[in-house]
Amino acid sequence: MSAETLTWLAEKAWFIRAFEGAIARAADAGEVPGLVHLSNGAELLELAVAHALKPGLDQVTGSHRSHGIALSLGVDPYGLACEILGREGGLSSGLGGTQHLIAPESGLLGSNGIVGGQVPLALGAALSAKTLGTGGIAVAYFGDGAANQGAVLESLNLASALKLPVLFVCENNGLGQSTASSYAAGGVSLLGRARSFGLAADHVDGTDVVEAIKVADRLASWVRSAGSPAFLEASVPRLSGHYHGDAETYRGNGAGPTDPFDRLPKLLADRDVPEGLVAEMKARAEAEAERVVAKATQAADVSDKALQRYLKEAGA
Amino acid sequence: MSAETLTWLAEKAWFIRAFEGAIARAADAGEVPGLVHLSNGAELLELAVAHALKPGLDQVTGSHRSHGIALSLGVDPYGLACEILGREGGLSSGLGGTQHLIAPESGLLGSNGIVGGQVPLALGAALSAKTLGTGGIAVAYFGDGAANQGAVLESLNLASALKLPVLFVCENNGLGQSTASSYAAGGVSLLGRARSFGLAADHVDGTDVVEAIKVADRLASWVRSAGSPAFLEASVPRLSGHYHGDAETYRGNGAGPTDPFDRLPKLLADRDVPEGLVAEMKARAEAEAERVVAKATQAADVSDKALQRYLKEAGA
Amino acid sequence: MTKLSLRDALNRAHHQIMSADDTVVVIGEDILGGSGVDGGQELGGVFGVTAGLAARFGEARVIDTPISETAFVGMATGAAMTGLKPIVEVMFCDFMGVCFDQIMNQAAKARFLSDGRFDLPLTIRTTMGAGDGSAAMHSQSIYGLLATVPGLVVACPSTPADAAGILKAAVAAKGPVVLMEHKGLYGEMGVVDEALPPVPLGKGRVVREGADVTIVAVSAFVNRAVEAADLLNAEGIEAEVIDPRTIKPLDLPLILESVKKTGRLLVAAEDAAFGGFADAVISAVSRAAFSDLRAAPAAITPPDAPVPYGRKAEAVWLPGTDEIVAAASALATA
Amino acid sequence: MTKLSLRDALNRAHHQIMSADDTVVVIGEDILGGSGVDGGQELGGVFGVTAGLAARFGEARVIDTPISETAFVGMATGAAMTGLKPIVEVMFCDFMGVCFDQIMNQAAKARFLSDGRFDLPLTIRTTMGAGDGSAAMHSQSIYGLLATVPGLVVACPSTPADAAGILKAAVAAKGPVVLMEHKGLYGEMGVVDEALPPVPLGKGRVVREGADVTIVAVSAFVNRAVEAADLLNAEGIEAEVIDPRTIKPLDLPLILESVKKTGRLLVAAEDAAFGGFADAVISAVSRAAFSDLRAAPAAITPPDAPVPYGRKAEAVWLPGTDEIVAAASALATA
Ligand SMILES: Cc1ncc(C[n+]2csc(CCOP(=O)(O)OP(=O)(O)O)c2C)c(N)n1
Ligand SMILES: Cc1ncc(C[n+]2csc(CCOP(=O)(O)OP(=O)(O)O)c2C)c(N)n1
Ligand SMILES: [Mg+2]
Ligand SMILES: [Mg+2]
Repeated sequence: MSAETLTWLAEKAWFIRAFEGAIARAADAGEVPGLVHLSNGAELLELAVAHALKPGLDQVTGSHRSHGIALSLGVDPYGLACEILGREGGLSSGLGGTQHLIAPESGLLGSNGIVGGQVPLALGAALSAKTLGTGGIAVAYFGDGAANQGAVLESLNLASALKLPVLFVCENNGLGQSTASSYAAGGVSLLGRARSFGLAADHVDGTDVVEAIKVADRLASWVRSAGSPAFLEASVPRLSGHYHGDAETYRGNGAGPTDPFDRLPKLLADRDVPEGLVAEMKARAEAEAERVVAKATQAADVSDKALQRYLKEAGA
Repeated sequence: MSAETLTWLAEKAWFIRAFEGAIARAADAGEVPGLVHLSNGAELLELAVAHALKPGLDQVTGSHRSHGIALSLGVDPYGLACEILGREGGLSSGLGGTQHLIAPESGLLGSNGIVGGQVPLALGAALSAKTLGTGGIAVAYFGDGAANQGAVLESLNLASALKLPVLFVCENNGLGQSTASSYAAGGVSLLGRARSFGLAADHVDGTDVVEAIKVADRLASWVRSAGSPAFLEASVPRLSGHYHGDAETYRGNGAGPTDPFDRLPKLLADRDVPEGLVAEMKARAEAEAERVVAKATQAADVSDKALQRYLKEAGA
Repeated sequence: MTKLSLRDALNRAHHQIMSADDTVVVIGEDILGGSGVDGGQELGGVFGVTAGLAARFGEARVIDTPISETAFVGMATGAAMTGLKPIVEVMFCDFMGVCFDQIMNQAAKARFLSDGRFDLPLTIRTTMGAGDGSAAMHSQSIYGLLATVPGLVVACPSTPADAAGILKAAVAAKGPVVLMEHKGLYGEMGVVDEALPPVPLGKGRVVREGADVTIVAVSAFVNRAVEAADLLNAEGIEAEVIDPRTIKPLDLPLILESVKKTGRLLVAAEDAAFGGFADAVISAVSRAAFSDLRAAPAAITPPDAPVPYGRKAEAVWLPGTDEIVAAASALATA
Repeated sequence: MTKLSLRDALNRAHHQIMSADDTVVVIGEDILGGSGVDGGQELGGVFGVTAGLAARFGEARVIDTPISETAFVGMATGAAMTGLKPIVEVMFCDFMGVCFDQIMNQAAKARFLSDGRFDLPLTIRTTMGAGDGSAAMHSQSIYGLLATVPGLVVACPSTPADAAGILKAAVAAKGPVVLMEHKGLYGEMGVVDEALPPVPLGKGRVVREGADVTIVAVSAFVNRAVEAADLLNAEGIEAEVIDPRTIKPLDLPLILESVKKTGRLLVAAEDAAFGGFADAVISAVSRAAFSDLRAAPAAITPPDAPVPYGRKAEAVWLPGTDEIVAAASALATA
């Protein structure tokens, strides 16, 4: 990985982390209508996947935990923050909220409140790309817990049967809410599942950004060139609770997961980047995230007007 | 396999075939309210599975194509025929019909009009057996087409995760209605799917009754003793159309599937059974099936009274 | 003008729609038929509605699927968000239970959640209806249930022209439309304009005029209501028969206008006895035009029970012309 | 007598039920919590309703599941056919879309299809309700939709005593019962009899008597209706508030009795604007007691739109006490 790529990625990663922190603080301050599910721990993997995609061609669907995915794809942070806060300027004027982020212009077809619900939708984007010959691919993100949901399992098969250009990305953080994946998922590995449906499949340590970039790129390229589906299982830690505010009493007192960001400074140093860059990037990220979320907090809530618009069009 | 077992099985097999023939004729004569899906071709496999089960302990759920399963379990042919004809004396007084056969007293918990719908229900029977410590197991039958349905895929996983004593029996006849399994099912084999969820799995040629008895017995015993799920994929031919009356224009003009019964006479002869037994058994089967279905045809339609009973109890 | 069965009208409309617009694709189980089977002929759907499409438009646009309704209805929904106009078939509406999330939460809510930023030109075709011995899981009519879901348009045409025209309107619509075809009507013949012009969603039709009682009848009940109107005529009662065509949005103005004249409302619908379409119409009229009503409104629906298999039970379960006549004449003289 | 929150009353009822009957098992996602995680504490459900059950009754009877609603709701249904009395939780009713076949076709129809040969003592617990910023897929109230399905009993208690009592009745019932708990009511306090006696299914309750207008209010609307009744009092209007408790079977006699007295009907329900519970009640009353009605019946429901996320939109979407007061007073003076 080049120094440029790494710097781009690190800068974005710190911003995402800072953004989630600012959102969490806004939630604590009562500025967020609903519960938020933070992406902390999955940023590097998501950026690696985004790095493999073609803006304007590819479409991604995500789960309830999609703030980071949105930012990785280049969704405007202010529009995102406003949506999460339910304010004017939000992607959907606050009608959708944190679990229903929609920004197809940036390649985010949608995120979803129903575990697994987003996965069939990605197949649709893949079908469009294939039928219209755009050269695009689709990415369906979901968690280890979602891998036990019928919608996801059927989709693995359908994508294989119809030969759709879709990359499934299973972010395995070992937990679905409070339940361990080791308990909920039968069998030895999720890769085996995917392969049994005829998908090319690979695993990557999502905390290892160098590997993640390589593997994501390889699989996305393969999907694009072969026009067939592939499956990427990425191990990522869930650094925060299931949702922000989750006391996680169900988790033992053992050492928590380590933060993949811990490895970033050394990686950057090895690439011979300017002295002090890390500190600078972090500070920039914090300041910018703080600014964006603060500004969003100042925005008006106009969701009622958006609702009225909808009702008017529906004739309801 | 002993001569006794084989004789028992052959006698039953011919009866099932004859029963389906008589039902088909009744349907042609306008005596059957709905479309029937005949079991022709799967009889030997179903009898092999039934042979491995413990009456009074085990429970089975089946698909839309369950006449043969019912008879293999020892469901009263007259009650079955009356249900299929929608008559008095039917298992459910004609309320359910051909796709909803219920005879838990004989181990048939239910058959189902929704592809795959019966599979989760079998998990429930397994859970009851496990929780109540009855020593029973459950069997979930379904087709190759159903193996692509979320309900089935989730169930494979749930049975594995909860360690439920259930035997999945996938009757692979290569077709789901008019669509080939080779088209609809991604991946190389259904066994691979089952194994990926952590299930013990095996394949058997369902036309080879000697093997079928062995494999069904082995897997059922394993489920019973280990208390864990297993998966049996059985290749069986679909000798008739998807439903009786299906013109099957979607099938090419190649040689149709061969009838597994063709091998029965030689198998019996090898066991040194009395001369003429085969002809005798066939004749008995035909006569008995004809008698049962003819008698059912004479029975009154009292389904309206059954409906009234239901409405009365529901207070509707 | 020409005479066509409802099945053939739908088939012809498919041909016209697909030849006029390359972005229309058809998706479902056995709609091509024989996929993966050597030799053999195109099936064209279990009721023949999609016959000949694959031969003409190719397998890239006529897509057989595994028995995975959640995945393929969701796929159709996602495709509708990204440039295609899919017509997806759920073989029987009874099977919508297995893909109900994709209908209720994904397709129905997508435009709302996007704040109208994308259209969702998705048509979901399905069949419904009792009367042919198909029993509890192949005979339901869940249009009232579907209509409770915000974001769905639900249509239940009763004639060949309306079926074809509504299909066209559905494919051209901005949001998802569920088109429900009664199995008992596929053979129904009717005169149609060759061009099969679109029929606007949300607009009902006065099938027959009358001054004494308004009968709102849905799908297969429309013919029964017309038969009933003939019989009622002999009793000196003039029934006005209204076919709402679209369940939601409901053409309430048309119904209110009729009730203003007749003062009497009877709704005949095959869906739920409790909370179904009949209740929706009776409630809407009672709330909006209470003072126009001169007698208690009435509903003809099956009882609150699953569809039974046996012929006698099914005949009891499914109300017919007689029940409509009896209810209407009681109402007219109340 | 003691004072308990609705959450705690439900939790206590679970403890009593499970200790009285070994065949009762509890099944769902995170209802034990922490399964497969080393160390840590029992979660007892995301709302705490099942807290302490695993510690007391063991993990064989308190079963955490994968996120596979179809498989585990179906498993619970099959278990109810074979000797267990499962209480299965679908975390939010919005998720019923993914397992709707098992609810609509399998659980609901099983007793009918067996001609009553087996009972189905299945309780499906779920949550519902808007008002907490949970948005379009965690806020729905689909009781009207569920009630359209033949074979289901649907209950929506509004007090701790009713919630506990209905849970007991549900577990003892012959057929499947869906128990819908409003998220906004878990903290609601109420006086309960320590024994938490069963509350009969199908029986409503007059919450407050009044002669001028009947307000039928469901779940979280009951409190708002009572508040409204207080405010209406100041205007000289006496509202009778009825909590039907069970959606289906509906206690229609209780409602009719009240309407006979008041001549005026208002229904306040959080489910569908079209074909929902309000329509079912208004239709039933209009049909059965038209001559008792002295004014057009009225409904208070959210509009026909998904639940919005933003606070202002959600506040507009969800009607409150003010809307009830306005509608009731318009009605009383109509
Ligand atoms: C169908 C459905 N079931 C349950 C839920 C509740 N729920 C939301 S997130 C979640 C856990 C998801 O786990 P996983 O897929 O691993 O994603 P993660 O939260 O770990 O990112 C659950 C159970 C839901 N939203 N939808
Ligand atoms: C959910 C659902 N989808 C579709 C159908 C229609 N259908 C009935 S049987 C069948 C084919 C089933 O194929 P398979 O599982 O292989 O069983 P087989 O008929 O070969 O025994 C289909 C598509 C249905 N009943 N339920
Ligand atoms: Mg997870
Ligand atoms: Mg098959």
